[in-house]
Amino acid sequence: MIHILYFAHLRERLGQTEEKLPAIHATVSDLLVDLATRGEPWKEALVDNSSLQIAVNHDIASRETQIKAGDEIAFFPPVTGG
Amino acid sequence: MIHILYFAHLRERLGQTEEKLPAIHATVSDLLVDLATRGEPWKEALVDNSSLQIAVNHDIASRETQIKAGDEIAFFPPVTGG
Amino acid sequence: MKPSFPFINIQKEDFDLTSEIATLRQGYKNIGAVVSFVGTVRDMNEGENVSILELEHYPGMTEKALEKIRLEAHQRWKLEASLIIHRIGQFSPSDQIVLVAVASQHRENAFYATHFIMDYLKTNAPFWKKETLPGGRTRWVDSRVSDKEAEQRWAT
Amino acid sequence: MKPSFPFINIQKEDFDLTSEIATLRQGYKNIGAVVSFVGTVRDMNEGENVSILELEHYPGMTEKALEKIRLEAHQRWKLEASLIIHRIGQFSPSDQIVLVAVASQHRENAFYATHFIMDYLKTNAPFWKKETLPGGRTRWVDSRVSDKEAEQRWAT
Repeated sequence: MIHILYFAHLRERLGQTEEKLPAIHATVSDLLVDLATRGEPWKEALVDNSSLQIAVNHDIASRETQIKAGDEIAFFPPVTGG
Repeated sequence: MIHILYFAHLRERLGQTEEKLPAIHATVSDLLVDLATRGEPWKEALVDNSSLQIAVNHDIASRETQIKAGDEIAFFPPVTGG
Repeated sequence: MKPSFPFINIQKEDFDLTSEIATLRQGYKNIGAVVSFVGTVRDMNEGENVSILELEHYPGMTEKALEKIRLEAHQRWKLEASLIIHRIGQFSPSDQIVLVAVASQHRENAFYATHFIMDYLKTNAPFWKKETLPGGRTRWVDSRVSDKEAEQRWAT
Repeated sequence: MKPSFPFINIQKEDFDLTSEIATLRQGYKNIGAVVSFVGTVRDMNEGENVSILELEHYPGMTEKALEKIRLEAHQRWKLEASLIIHRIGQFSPSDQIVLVAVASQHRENAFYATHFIMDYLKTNAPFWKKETLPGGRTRWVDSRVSDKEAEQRWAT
């Protein structure tokens, strides 16, 4: 399984805080394409979104990052703390 | 009269904190030359001293600054606060 | 529980500048300079009044991201000690949000390091701000181009 | 007696960072950033142990010089408030000597202004330091070329 987290306005847009999915995706990109098949707002928020931020196991990652079972994958907007 | 102040190691070198003198000098330079006639360590500390700092009435001044009766003239080494 | 990163604190509670700096300096007699930055809630943003500011973060990643920034500062400049405190939860105007404090022998290093840590924190630490505006409307704060530019000035 | 420069304090007494910053921020709701610098006594200088540090100043000129530097900072950057406290008298290692604190809407201005004020204070405010070394020897601290260079980087 992989563990997926959503933060800030992505969390609100998608109405989802976290979920677990089978570990069947090779990369973050594969996972995103799969999630986008849920239709809107998933497609817009995750695929058609050039400012989407990605972390894999607490490190900043990209669409090309490889993922495997047990990984924690997070999606969020650009950060605004401080 | 003019009021002359000495600070930090100048004060210690000259053994003098302050003094009042008649206002008979046109510029700081004239005053310094006059003070140097007291001999050493006055000459060395005030005339042969390229790092001498001068203030007239609380503003940084130079040897060329004109002085007049009532002025407060201070001599000190480069500052080291903070 | 002992925190894994003792110089990073993510907390709901407020912090006291004097006691945090005292803790930071404890045991060091060769510190000549302590620079600190405190970020506070402004009552206006983008021309609108802000009554409540909410701060969300990504637990686990936040601590790791902040520690990475802190250690990067210690690699770039000669520093004695540093700490980062970032609050989360709900805030009102003029509440304290974040503290970055850096102690060094000479002032220049502490100035640069504190500024660097803040600029990197702004663009690399997973925190998000949500504002409540007049009438109860809420909005997520947009990231600023100026923050990205500020970060990029430190590129090596 | 009301001081002529309310944001400049030359004092023997120690200061408390938290309460000084609270005073500085009082009444401002649009402050987003507070940068502060605290200068402290190091137990070593130029390779020698320092047990006592004495600070002498030029009363009257000091306040005027510091106020001039403070106002120059307000002219160069958009700031909300600032203060300078400089202690005089006898100090031991790790004692606080000086506080510069600047509050602004955005962090960059406060960072630059605080750094600027310190660099100018170091070369323009009439304070002098005298150190007591092992065995009771004393020496006046020499001005540093690096301080003059630091000041000159701000030349317009």
